[in-house]
Amino acid sequence: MTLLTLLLLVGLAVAAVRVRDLLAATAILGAYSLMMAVLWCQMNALDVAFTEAAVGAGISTVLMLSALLRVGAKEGRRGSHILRHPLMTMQELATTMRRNEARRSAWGSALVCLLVGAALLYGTIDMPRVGDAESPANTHTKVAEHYITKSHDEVGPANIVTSVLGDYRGYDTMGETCVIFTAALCVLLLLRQTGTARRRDED
Amino acid sequence: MLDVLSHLWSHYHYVFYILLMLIGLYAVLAKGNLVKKVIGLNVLQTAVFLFYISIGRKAGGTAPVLWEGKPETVPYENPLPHVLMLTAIVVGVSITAVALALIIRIKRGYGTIEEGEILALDEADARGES
Amino acid sequence: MILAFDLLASGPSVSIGICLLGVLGILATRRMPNVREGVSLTTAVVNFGLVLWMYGRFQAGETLGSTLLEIVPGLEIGFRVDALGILFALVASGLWILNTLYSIGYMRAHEEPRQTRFYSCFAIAIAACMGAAFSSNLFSMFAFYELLTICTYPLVIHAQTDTARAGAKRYVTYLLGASLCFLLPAMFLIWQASGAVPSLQFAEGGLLASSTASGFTLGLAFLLAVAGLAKCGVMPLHSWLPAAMVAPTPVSALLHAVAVVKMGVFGVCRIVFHVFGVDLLGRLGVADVLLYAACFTIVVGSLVALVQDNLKRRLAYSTISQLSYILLGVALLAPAAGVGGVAHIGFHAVSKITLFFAAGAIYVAAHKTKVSELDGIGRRMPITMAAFTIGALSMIGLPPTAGIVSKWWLVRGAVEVEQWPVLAVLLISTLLNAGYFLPIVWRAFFRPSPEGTPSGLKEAPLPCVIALSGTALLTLLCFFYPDLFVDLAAEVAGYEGGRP
Amino acid sequence: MRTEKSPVIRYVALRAVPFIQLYALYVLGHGEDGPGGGFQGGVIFASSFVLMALVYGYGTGRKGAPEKITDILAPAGCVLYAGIGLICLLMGGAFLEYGRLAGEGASEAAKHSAHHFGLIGIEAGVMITVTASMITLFFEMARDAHVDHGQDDDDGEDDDA
Amino acid sequence: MVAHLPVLTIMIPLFAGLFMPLLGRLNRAIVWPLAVGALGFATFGSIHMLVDVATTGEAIHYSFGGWALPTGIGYRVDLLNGMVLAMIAGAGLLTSIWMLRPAQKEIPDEGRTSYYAVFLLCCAGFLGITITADIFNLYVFLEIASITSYVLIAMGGRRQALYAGYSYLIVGSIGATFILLGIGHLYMRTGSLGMADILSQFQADTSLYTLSDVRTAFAFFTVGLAIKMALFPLHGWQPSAYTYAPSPSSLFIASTSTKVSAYAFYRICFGVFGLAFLTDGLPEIRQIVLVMSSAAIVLGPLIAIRQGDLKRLLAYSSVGQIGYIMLGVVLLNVDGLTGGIIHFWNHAAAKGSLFCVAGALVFRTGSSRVSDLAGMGRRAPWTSAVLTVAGCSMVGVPMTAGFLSKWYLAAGALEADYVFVVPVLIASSVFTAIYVWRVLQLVWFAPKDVEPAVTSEVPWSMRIPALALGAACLVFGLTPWSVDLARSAAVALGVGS
Repeated sequence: MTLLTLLLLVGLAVAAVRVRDLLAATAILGAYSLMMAVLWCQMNALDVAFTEAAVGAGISTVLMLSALLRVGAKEGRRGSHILRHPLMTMQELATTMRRNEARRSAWGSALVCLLVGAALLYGTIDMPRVGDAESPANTHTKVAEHYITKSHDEVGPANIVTSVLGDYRGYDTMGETCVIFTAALCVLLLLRQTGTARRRDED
Repeated sequence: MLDVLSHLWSHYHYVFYILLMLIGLYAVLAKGNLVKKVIGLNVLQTAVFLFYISIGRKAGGTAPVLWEGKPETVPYENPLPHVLMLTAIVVGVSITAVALALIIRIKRGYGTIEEGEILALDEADARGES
Repeated sequence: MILAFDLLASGPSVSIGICLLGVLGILATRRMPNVREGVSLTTAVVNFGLVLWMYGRFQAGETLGSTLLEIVPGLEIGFRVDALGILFALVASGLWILNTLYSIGYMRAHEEPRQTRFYSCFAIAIAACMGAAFSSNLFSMFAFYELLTICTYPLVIHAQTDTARAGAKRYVTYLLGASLCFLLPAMFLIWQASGAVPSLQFAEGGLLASSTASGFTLGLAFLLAVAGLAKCGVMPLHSWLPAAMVAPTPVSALLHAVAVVKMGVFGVCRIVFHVFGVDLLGRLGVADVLLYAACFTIVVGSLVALVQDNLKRRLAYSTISQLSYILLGVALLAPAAGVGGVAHIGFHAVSKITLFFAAGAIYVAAHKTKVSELDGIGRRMPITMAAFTIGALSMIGLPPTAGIVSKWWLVRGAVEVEQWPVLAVLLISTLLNAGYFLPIVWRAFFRPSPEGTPSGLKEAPLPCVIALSGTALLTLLCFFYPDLFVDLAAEVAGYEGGRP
Repeated sequence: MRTEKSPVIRYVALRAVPFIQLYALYVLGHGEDGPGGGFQGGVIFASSFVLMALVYGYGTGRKGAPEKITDILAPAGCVLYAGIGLICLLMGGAFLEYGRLAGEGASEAAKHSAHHFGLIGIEAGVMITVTASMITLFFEMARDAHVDHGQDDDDGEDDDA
Repeated sequence: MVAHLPVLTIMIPLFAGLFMPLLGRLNRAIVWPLAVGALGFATFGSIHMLVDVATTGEAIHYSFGGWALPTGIGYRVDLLNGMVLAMIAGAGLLTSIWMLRPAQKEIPDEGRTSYYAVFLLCCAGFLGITITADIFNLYVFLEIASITSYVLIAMGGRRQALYAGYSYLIVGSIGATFILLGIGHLYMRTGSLGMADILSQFQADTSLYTLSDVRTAFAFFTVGLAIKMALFPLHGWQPSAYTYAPSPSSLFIASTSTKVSAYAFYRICFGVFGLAFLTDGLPEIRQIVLVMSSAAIVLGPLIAIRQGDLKRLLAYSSVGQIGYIMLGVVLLNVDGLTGGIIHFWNHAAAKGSLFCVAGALVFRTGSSRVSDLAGMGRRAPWTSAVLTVAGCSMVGVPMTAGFLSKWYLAAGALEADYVFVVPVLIASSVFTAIYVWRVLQLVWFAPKDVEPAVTSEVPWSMRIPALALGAACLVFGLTPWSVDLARSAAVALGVGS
């Protein structure tokens, strides 16, 4: 069952990346997130599922759609330049751009992805199996074990995730709250402006 | 060969997270459209979530909510990865929001959200100055 | 009592402090040229007085100096007065007085701009010389060595014309480049090789005398250090010196005949005597490289000087050649030759500054810069040309001038270690020196003036004349009373034999 | 966003908003015993305003959650969270040591309820910040979208030409 | 309250950042004093802790919510991160003083309050990364710092700033995701997120080092942090980011941001994986980082020579300077580490001064072209003096701070038998000398007919921080205490002498 969901996820991810219409891609991404939420349910991560559904499939999609309304929803055929050679001057850059840039960046990116993938696959060699109750992560007496066995007495809530989130690791959660506030502040700073800044942009 | 296959099968969660991650990474690196990169970034991040949640799985475990009974008797899932991923999801949406805001401003400033065109405009600017 | 004690410990620091105070005074009085130059002159005199006092104390056997600042263990700014240092300090601070006098005449006659910058940089340069002279370790010497390069840069670029910029660029590229690429790594290697507790302190007989580092490391360090001290003008790192001749003549005179280049050879002496030690260098055999380079420079420098028509350039190449006498004396690793080399620091200084003063005086009074224009100038400027002649004789090494004294010691040293090729080099160079100096004298006194030149005396401004007569007189005095320098040099070189 | 929505949608949306908000509060409170909590509650609460904006237009939606209020609430939630931590600190405990809210030397039971109180407090802080931030994010993104969109059409024509 | 200094040092700037949008709404005049006050407190707190640690010789621990580590989250201040904390807080304080006037000029009125708030949150983020003893907490604060950095950069006046901010966002997020992956791998293997706990597990059983997931974790930490610290060849985002950012942002980010990531790498190496991982576990990683940092050290200044924009020039020089800090890690002896650690301060002082000067140039002329520096020496002698001192420090002139870093790095390199590092350092000094000299000659010896573009000295609010940073270049170069601190920190990391 999980396998099926995972396969579906890969399909949706590929589709989201490949579709040229950005509105469609966003919609697919929303579906992908929803499917993710389903997967989290199957993996007994109810809180994560809830959040993923609300954020990934909900707010994130809405934000993307409203941004797309402002920037246009068509993707061009030009390639990326993120992997440009560090020493390359602007001029050389311009010539490469004219020459088959899309294909070039695709090959470069594929190479990087292969390297990363190989490193990650190498990393799985000695990994404990998924679902191994005896894995170090699940048996650490001061961390996972402690949360499961003691949280009810020490903190109270039946939902262990809430105990850990709000109390044992409450400081992280405060940081997380600050992150979301920071994002709001940053977006405000970038988008809420009167005429002067806008005119400057459009020069 | 058989070893490799059986290893991949037994770790198939990890294989899938790597696959998803590479799809996302590829989109971020290879796509020239700024929004597409953000989509790629989202896929990339969710792939990492999958990795984390997989770490905390216990075969036959139940959700880490004390409904089923005493923790000594019921195999509750490891709650820590869930907590970490809640934080990571929030971080993810924050980054998405900031990226989108930047894209909106870039569109306003450059009139395009294609990386190649932006760089060409920058280059023209640089030439105009010198 | 307390004051005297303090002054003993901090004499060198006070000397630097006086020069820097002078800078402040010059800056403060920049709107009053007379006061400014008075401050300059006073600073020079007070400083020389202090150096003389330190010389007296040193001769009386007292130890002067202290550690001013320890940055980290092993790297410190510290001072100590020893024979080599006091010799260099005496030369630099003494000639600074005459030079200041000369500058006043020269700069006024020329109505040069930016005189405040000129005088203050000059004072900083002397402070750097004092600092380097009295440094008790390689690190402080390096720091003041660099300071000298940096603070003389504004003097070289003084005119700020394109030629001046080009000359200054070459000047700074060579000097900073060499010290960054060679001297700094050399210092680092020496630090590493100096033992379990790294140190850069100069020591009698050599800091590295008991080093356990490999011969390769030590040899490399020595060669890097010598190459890094590019101020000594050894070929092939010499071309900054002619380039720096774009500076006003007082700068060329004091800095490029005395302070800067002497700082270079002074550094080499330090490296040879107090870092590596004669014994160690004898074992390593790397001093020969320096010896060959010095011989090459002596001959080639003189040959190049022979064909220069520009007077200052001819003097510059002569300097390059003469500096290598000092290097040669040191590199022979024979005590007698060492005496000659070290003493030549002082003797060459007084003679060469005379020559530059004369060249500047000719430029100020007659606006002539080329040798070929000097016909009959001796009749119009007899004092200047008489002084020039004395300087030239000293360069060649003829009595009754200073040059012969050091040359005699060099010959003695070369005979002692049976280096016959070196003797030949000395002979050839004497002939060459005569070849490019005597024609000038002959032209000045025995060729008729070109037609159209007004007759009658026309000397340079009085301060210039006083200065150049003074240095010429010193050149003669050094022949009759050479002991001041020779004694100090003998102490440096560890010479214990008899005197002539 | 420019077209008029059908009356059915308008009717349903309007009636749904209070229920969504109520549900959000339920999710917040439920966080102790089951999945849910401040974050999810905040997102759901914010979505009610998003719904209003989608159905009734930008202005109407924004009227329900004016800039002035969200701008103040967004940092206020964080301040509430960190403030609780600071109060614990002032009571003599470590930062965020909820047990201290009951005072020094309190009984186990009192400490337990202090934990409970602290958790509710911080969850409320999270919810306030998340609600206000999400509303801000959405409305800033969607602000005068039609203006920019119009400009976009012009660019499109340029490309064709 | 002293016991709570670790948390207060972070929380006060954070609180100020949270309150600023509220207070700034009431009265805009309060914004600047609030920022200066909050960062002043952070500076006081971090220096107090550093002195405390240095005198007692013991690290300060703090655990949140009263939960012992690794059950809860905690802070730990030792000499190494005490120094980095002081650097961040000090740079933040000076930047906040400095930015009064440039912010008025470069940031639109309506956004200025938020800009200050974002700046404070960024400071808090960097401080949080540095002080934490929990690797996931590190990630959370890393994201606070990153998101704010992206926007601080994008606030530049030109549209290029937006694209620079976006590029940094994309690349930085990839880096952060890699770091998150590294954390995940570590968590899977050890079951813990507390740095000390993970370290003790590794130390108890060094056979863990041979496991593929541990190695992968380290690789991803390395690559992720290398992106964040702009280590060659992953520095692509940095030049444009520094160039187009508004002056206050570039000043703060240039003097702290990349170094915080470099510090994180130190912490990962010594506080999480343990020394033995670099020597026995995966020695190859040492070679790789060595090559990368050597390349950075040489190529950064080399590219900088060709730049015509002062900020871009300084950005490339930063690429080189971060190489020095990373070199310190891989040398793995006391001298090398001393050089690396002392360079946190030395480079912050030098690069801070230089960006103050670049900011002054922008403040007076509106652009940062190198050619506009011509003749500045006459009109703005203080600023030019700061430029001179900091330039000398970059070259490594003796008696300035930069010299000591290079000296110790070279000593460490010889000790570790990486002889080739010495010529690398020399080459980099030479290249640095070339561009510094080019700039200084323009400033002091411009041709007479050039009319200086900088017509007068900058206001005192900008001059004082610049002078303080310039003075720091000299003080760190002349006094032994900063080196002593760094040496004790290096010894405390447990490397053999």
